Amino acid sequence: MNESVTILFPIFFPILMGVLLLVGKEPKKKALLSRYTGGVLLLTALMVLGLVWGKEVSFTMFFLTGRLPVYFRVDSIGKVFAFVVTVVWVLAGFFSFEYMKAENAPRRFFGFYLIVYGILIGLDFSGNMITFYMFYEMMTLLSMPLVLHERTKAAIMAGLKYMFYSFCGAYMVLFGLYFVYRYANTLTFTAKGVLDATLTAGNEKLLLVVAFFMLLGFSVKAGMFPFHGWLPVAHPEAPAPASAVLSGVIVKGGVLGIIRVIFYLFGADFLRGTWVQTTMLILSLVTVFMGSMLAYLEKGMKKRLAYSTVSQVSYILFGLFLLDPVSLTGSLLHVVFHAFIKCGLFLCAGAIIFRTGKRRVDELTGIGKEMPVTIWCFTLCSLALIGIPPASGFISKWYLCEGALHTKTAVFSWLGPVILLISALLTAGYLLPVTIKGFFPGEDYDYAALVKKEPVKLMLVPMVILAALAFVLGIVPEGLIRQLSAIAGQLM
Amino acid sequence: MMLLAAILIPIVGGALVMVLPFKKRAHMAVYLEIVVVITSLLVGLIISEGTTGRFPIVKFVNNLSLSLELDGCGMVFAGLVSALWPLAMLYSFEYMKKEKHEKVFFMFYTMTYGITLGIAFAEDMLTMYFFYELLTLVTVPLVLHTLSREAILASRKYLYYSLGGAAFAFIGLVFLMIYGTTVDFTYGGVLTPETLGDKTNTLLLIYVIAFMGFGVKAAICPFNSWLPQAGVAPTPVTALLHAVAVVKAGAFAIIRLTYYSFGTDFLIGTWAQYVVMGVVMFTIVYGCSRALKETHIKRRLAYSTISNLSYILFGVTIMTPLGLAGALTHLVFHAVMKICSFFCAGAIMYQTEKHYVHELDGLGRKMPAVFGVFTVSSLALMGVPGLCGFISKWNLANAAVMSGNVMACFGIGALLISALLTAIYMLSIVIRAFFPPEDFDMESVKEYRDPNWMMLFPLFLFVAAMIIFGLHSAPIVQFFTDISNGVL
Amino acid sequence: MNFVQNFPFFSIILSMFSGIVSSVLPARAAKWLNTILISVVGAMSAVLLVYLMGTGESYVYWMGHFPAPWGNEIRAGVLEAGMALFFCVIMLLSMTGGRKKLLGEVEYSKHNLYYILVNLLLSSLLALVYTNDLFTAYVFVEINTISACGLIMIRQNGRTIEAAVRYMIMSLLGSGLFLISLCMLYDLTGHLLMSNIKESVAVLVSHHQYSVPLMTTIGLMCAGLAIKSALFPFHSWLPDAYGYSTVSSAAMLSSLVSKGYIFLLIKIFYRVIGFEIIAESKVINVLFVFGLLGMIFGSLSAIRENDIRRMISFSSVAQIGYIYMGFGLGTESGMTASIFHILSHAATKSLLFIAAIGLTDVSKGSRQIVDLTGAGYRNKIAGFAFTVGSLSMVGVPMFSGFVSKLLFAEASIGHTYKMLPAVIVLAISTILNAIYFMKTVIRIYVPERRKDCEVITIKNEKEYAVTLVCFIVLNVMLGMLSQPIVQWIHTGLSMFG
Amino acid sequence: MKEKKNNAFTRWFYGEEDTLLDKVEMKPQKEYAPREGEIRELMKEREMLREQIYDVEDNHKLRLFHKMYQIAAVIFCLTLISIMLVTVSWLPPNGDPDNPVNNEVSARYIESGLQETGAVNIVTGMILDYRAFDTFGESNVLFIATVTVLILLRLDKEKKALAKPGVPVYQKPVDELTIAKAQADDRVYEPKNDVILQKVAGFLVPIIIIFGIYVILNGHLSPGGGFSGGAIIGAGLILYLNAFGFEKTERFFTEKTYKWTCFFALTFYCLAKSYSFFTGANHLESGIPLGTPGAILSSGLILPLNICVGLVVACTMYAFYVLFRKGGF
Amino acid sequence: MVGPNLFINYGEAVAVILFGIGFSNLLLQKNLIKKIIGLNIMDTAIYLFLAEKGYIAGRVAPIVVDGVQEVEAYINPVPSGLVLTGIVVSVSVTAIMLSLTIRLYRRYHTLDLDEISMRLKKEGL
Repeated sequence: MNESVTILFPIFFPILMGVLLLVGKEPKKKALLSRYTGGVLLLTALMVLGLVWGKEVSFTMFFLTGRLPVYFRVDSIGKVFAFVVTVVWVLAGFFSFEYMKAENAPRRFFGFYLIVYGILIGLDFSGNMITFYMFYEMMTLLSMPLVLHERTKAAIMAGLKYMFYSFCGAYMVLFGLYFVYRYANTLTFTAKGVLDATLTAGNEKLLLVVAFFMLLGFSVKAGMFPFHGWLPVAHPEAPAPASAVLSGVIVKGGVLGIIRVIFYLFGADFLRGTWVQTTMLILSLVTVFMGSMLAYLEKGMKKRLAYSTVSQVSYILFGLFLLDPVSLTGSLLHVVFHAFIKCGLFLCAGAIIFRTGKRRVDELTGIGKEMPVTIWCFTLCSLALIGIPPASGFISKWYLCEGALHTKTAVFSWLGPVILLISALLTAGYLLPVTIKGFFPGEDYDYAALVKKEPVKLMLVPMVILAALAFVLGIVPEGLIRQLSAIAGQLM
Repeated sequence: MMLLAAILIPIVGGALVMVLPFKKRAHMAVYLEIVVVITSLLVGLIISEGTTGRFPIVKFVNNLSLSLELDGCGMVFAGLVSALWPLAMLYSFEYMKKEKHEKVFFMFYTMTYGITLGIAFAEDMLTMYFFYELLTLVTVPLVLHTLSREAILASRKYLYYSLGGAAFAFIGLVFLMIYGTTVDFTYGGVLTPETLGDKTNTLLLIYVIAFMGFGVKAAICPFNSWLPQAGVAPTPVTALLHAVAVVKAGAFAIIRLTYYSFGTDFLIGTWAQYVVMGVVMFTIVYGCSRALKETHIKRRLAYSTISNLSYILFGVTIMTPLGLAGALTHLVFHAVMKICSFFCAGAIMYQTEKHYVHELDGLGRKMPAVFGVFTVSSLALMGVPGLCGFISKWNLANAAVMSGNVMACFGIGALLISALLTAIYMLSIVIRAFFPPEDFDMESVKEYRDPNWMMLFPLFLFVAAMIIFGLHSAPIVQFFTDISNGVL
Repeated sequence: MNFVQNFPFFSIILSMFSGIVSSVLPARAAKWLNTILISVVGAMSAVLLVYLMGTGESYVYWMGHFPAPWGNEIRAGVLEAGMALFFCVIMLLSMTGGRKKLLGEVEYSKHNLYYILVNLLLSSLLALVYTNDLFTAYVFVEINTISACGLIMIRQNGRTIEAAVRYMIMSLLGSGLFLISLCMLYDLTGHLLMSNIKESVAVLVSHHQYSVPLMTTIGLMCAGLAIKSALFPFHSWLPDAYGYSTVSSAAMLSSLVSKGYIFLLIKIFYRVIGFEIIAESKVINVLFVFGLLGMIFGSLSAIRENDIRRMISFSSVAQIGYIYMGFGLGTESGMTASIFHILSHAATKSLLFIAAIGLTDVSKGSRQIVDLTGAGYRNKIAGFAFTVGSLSMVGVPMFSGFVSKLLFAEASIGHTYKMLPAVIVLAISTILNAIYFMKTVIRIYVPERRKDCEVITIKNEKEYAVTLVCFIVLNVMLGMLSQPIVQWIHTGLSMFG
Repeated sequence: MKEKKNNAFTRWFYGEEDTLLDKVEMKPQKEYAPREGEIRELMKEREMLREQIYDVEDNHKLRLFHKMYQIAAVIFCLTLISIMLVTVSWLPPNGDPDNPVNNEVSARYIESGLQETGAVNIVTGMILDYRAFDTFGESNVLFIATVTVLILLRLDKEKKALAKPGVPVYQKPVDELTIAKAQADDRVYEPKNDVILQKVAGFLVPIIIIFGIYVILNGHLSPGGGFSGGAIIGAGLILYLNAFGFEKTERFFTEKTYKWTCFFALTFYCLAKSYSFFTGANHLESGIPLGTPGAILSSGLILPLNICVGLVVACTMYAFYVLFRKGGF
Repeated sequence: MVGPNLFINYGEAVAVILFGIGFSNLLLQKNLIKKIIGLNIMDTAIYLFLAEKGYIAGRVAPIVVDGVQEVEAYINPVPSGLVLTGIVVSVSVTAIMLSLTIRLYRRYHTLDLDEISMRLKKEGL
């Protein structure tokens, strides 16, 4: 018991700190602010890593009502996500110290940044659906200030929209939750589902509808097709670190939700081969294609990245909905990789904006000359995202396609991979131009006006680390793959 | 006996306000606060002693009499009212500083307390009807208080609607007198097959009529337009009466009607149930969508009250013990949430004279306490887990699912849609207040401050209540469940 | 024979005699005589009531040396005595309440004539209440009509005289029908005394003789009295008559005169035709329908009205509709409800009239509701009284109107297929009442500081204030202590049977 | 973004617009509530409407209505008549001695009426003794009728002494001028000092009055009685007045005379009857001798009552006429 | 429908026809004088009715001459009494109606009731 209490620390410590930061006084020097935040981030990171490396522990806080405990548990999936979150968060955080100097009211940003961090950890470690839902909604609410941080009219509308979509999803989930509560004897996450066969007998149809609603609800957060609307609006408006963590991690909150629903509440067998699976697969594939297509058409840098997030996350969803161990492994891999990659990309874009203020792709001719390191990181990440071996993206996509191919789902087994490939091409189409234009501006580019605009170390380092991770994990993936496939195995 | 005392103390005390010569305003404040607190304590004492016996006051025409008794439902309502009133009183002392002829106001305000208690303690339909009508009459002057043209029109409308509704409720009362074995409230209803004879359909019709009649006070859909208009009243009134006492009295009356007079065994599964449930579900969505369009703060809150009241009624129309439990939960919790948000709105108006949502930009920076509380209450209204709104919603939906009634399942849908809309119309206020567009100059709002403790104290208490109920509601929910199983 | 039993006879003769005497008295003496008379009669009726409650049975009283069926006779039961008492109380209060206006509105030299009218009105009411002879009833109905006409046009302006003409025409039609039906009834039965008629009617019905003329006769009789008591389609005279005559006349007309006819109708139902026969006949269905129509249309036209007193008058059309609706149910309980409503409406309506006059006085005599703005502050007691009256009319618990509403609803539910229409219409008309009365109440409490209007306080109008207070008390009593009253009505009806 | 599509679907597709969100905030709604003046306006309009309805001349609807009204009137009349006729057709046959009408009541009146009342004329006996209460009522009807006519037509001179101080007087008593005017009309329209009329009247009036007195006194012996006799006397008085004008009549008949005569007559009537009622009801012996049937002084109270009624009726008739003519004696 | 005695009761028939006429006149005429005439027709019709009712074939008025006191001798006295009373009532009522008419005529110089009420509305009194 006593050591299981430790779960609470990484959750509530940053929240507490963030709140203190918000209500507290404006510090004299900006530096103080960043030191404080950095300290808290690192401390929490250490705790999290401690938990991640530690053994599975669980802790029941108290009962909301009747049979509704607030219950935390560190399980394998949770560990993975917590790890990803921590890495991305810390790095983006350090990036933001520099970045936020330009912005106003950094205190508010950091405060919410910390709080959301704690909440994400809580989300990952929450041991039953109620707790999960609780943190899910808090995540929505408290990450909203990050989105509308700049407080332009557009930003505020974007924030509202983000909130609106997320709640829309959340309530769909809640709707399902009521029914699950009716037909399950507990809401605690247990592999292979919690449904009580005696209760469900005869109500399968209803439960399928319910499952459909819950999946749809979470997929809103994951920006799946018809509910992708908020993503491309929210990202460009948010400050770069914010959008980095948004598409890097918060979007994954939806993914985690879907994993929980499929494998921990209903159980894969319950859904396999039903119309729910089919619809979901179709939707995810549509999103994959549409996302990359839109990204290809898009000119705004961050918006393009946002669209790419849309499509990439749907890769993950596709893998999940295939309900197949291999593809599940692929999805989990892609969760990790995409988190790093996309975070890196956004940071790069942020750096560019921070230094040059250029927000559109076609302004970026010759940018490679001005800030080579940044663009190198960008390039590496792009390659990884496209899935060019040996970069990391390749591995995950490989597993996804393999999984798709030896599932029994008639059409998707070949349609899926095809679409994945097409979208990979599109990805190349919308990411590489930046690099190419950046490095090879063409002869009419006058080198006279060239000035080095390389950002400071504090910004470079996170980018570099992320890019490195994105690339290196592709080269030495065995350990990770072993871990994840093990998880996938015990879920099916 | 104590019941009667509890009813009479505020009525008499309130009436005395006009008579007693007060040197200073503060004296009156103290006096009134004492009256109210004494009553609340008395009520608390009664409740703590548990259910009481029957206490007849006057005998009307044959077999009808005014008589008081305290049972479970009564406990809930009485407890709720008695808990809220002193705080509201405290708040209103500060608020009413700016209003004219406040003596009259406080007189009626205090008397209303007694009459609401009367509704809670009513032992049979007639007594409840009696106090119900009186409630209308006593509250009209409060709506009328500002005596502006809007106030007059509003109070007129309020009167017409309430009295008209009462007229139809009256029909139900009479039918119960004739066909019921007794007019007293008995859990599970007073109708028995032999008294019923072949009149089943007629009685169902009458039930619907009476439901609508009482529903007028609970602002169900066709009859809700009085509530937003009544928002012209001073905020303590809008908050306490039109978010709690009066409208809850309507809901409470419907609970009595459904569970204690007609009886769920008689109603469940009949067309009547579906009709009323449909109406209620419609109201849930309707209220929210209107609130979305409304830009006057109090009216927006009033519309949200409309939809939330229908949550309660939705729980009632499920017509299972669980449903009643859910209804009672929301009855109490919504009272806390809504009175809190209304008080915030009132505080804003009081401090800034601003009445419309689009005027609130940036105020959150200047009045953090008020808007913080407002945020919490709106989150609670949305039903964010960890706050009490979630619990009541959970109970309601749970009851709906457990009832296995298909329409009820759609009702859950209605609940969630309205929750979504609630999120929009509440949070859009919050965001405006805290995150004004960056071109907004804070100079324009710099002289605004948080109100003083008399206003803030109730607010913080409410927030505490919301969080406590939200995080640890097991015992109170247990209590409600006992009531709804007819244990109390 | 107990001396108390002479009281009905005494009260009738006394009132007549004082009427005769007033013709030679100066106005002030006439006033005192009138007041004393009413109080004495009231006292006697009270004593009689107590006595009858004690004995518990009614008795007949020869008017002359000859027993029925040869001589006239009067009959006193609990109900009659109670009614007499109630009428006296109402009349006394109305007179005191309206006296000031009377001074203002009627030329002083004709006051004693006014008091003659009042005394004879009282006598006719008493006779209608007590009589046991149909033809006597007819004669006194005429006295009632004429004195009512006099009361209407004692305040002489165009309106009142026109109203008086209309009233006379209507009530003459009524009495014509009444008389001819009376003659036919006499022709069928050969009697004029109620009890004997009842016997022979019972015989006729049991032998199925003369069924057609009997029914038409009953129909004509009801029609006649309905016309006289301004049932819905025949109410055209009512608003002007009540609305423009001097206030105490209006109060008495609305609360006593029409009620006298209605009470006579009740007597006819019970003592002449026999209630079973009535209940089976189609006549009461007609009454029922017209009652319902009256309830609705009376209120509707009241809503349309801008003049406060006309509004109140229209509302009495609606209230009379209630009463006939109660008759139309054709059940004992329906009758009880109607009788209770007679009382409660009499109490309330005269209260309303008198309060209304107080309100108009402080609004420069304008009767437009719009001009009454804030009158409730200028004349507090009147405002309060008006509010009470309105609440009672709307049927708010604790006032008399509620109980009668309750009784009506209860009665109507006893009936199989008249149930729903009755109940629904009851509710609707309640709403309508609420609309126009509450509108007025709110209006009179809207503050509008009008310097040009005089302000009346209780000090400078003691008599008026006292009257209103009495009325309010009466109202609340009827509302709260209705149990004994209903009991009394039951016993009275059983004595009728 | 320049290439923003303005097609709604594409915008939604690009996630750039939300149907709901644009409507979250709206402009403040306008206040409702008609003003005081508007209400008055409404009232005005309504009044004008009423006037139009009552405007008889140029209103085709109204004319049509009148036509319909007449037709409806005829129809109504016919229906009423037919109903009554049907009723009549079921009534017991006319003149049949064994109708229900001819029962013990009339039998007793006829057989023992003479002994019990002492009146030879059974009808008089009946109305003044058996059913005296009705008759008393009837004379009260007459009395109250005159009172009403007085209220309506009597023109009073203003009496300042009686007008209360401090009482607002909305209704002024008629002033001298109106009265003078009424008398002027009277002088114009009514015959004055017509010789023929005066001669004839001088010859007829005494006879008429004597005949009237005879009728009254023999009320209990022969057809007639107080009412008819009184009417005759009244007619005589009216004739006299017409012939000789007010100044002559006022010498012996003024309002005072009228008032006191009526008063005493009715008082006597009232007291006498109450006496007999009281004694009758309490089964006491009323010590009034019935006398020998057929004699003038017989049948107990009937004769004096007849005289009273006669006086009352005579005065009333005369009073009616005078009031109609010039509103005052 | 129609009963047996219609033609035997021709007197009553006439009476009720008159009654109907009078009634309708009183109710529906606009002219006050005509109304009053209608009133009188109506009353008279009633007296006729009563007289017819009182009559018994071949009997004389109920005045005892030379002491004959058999029921067979005389007609029924009651209706005659009623007629007497009725006449008085109708006389007084007529007087009142007439005086009212006079007042109205003095004021408005018309006898048409509707026109009078129109004038009243115009006065707005």
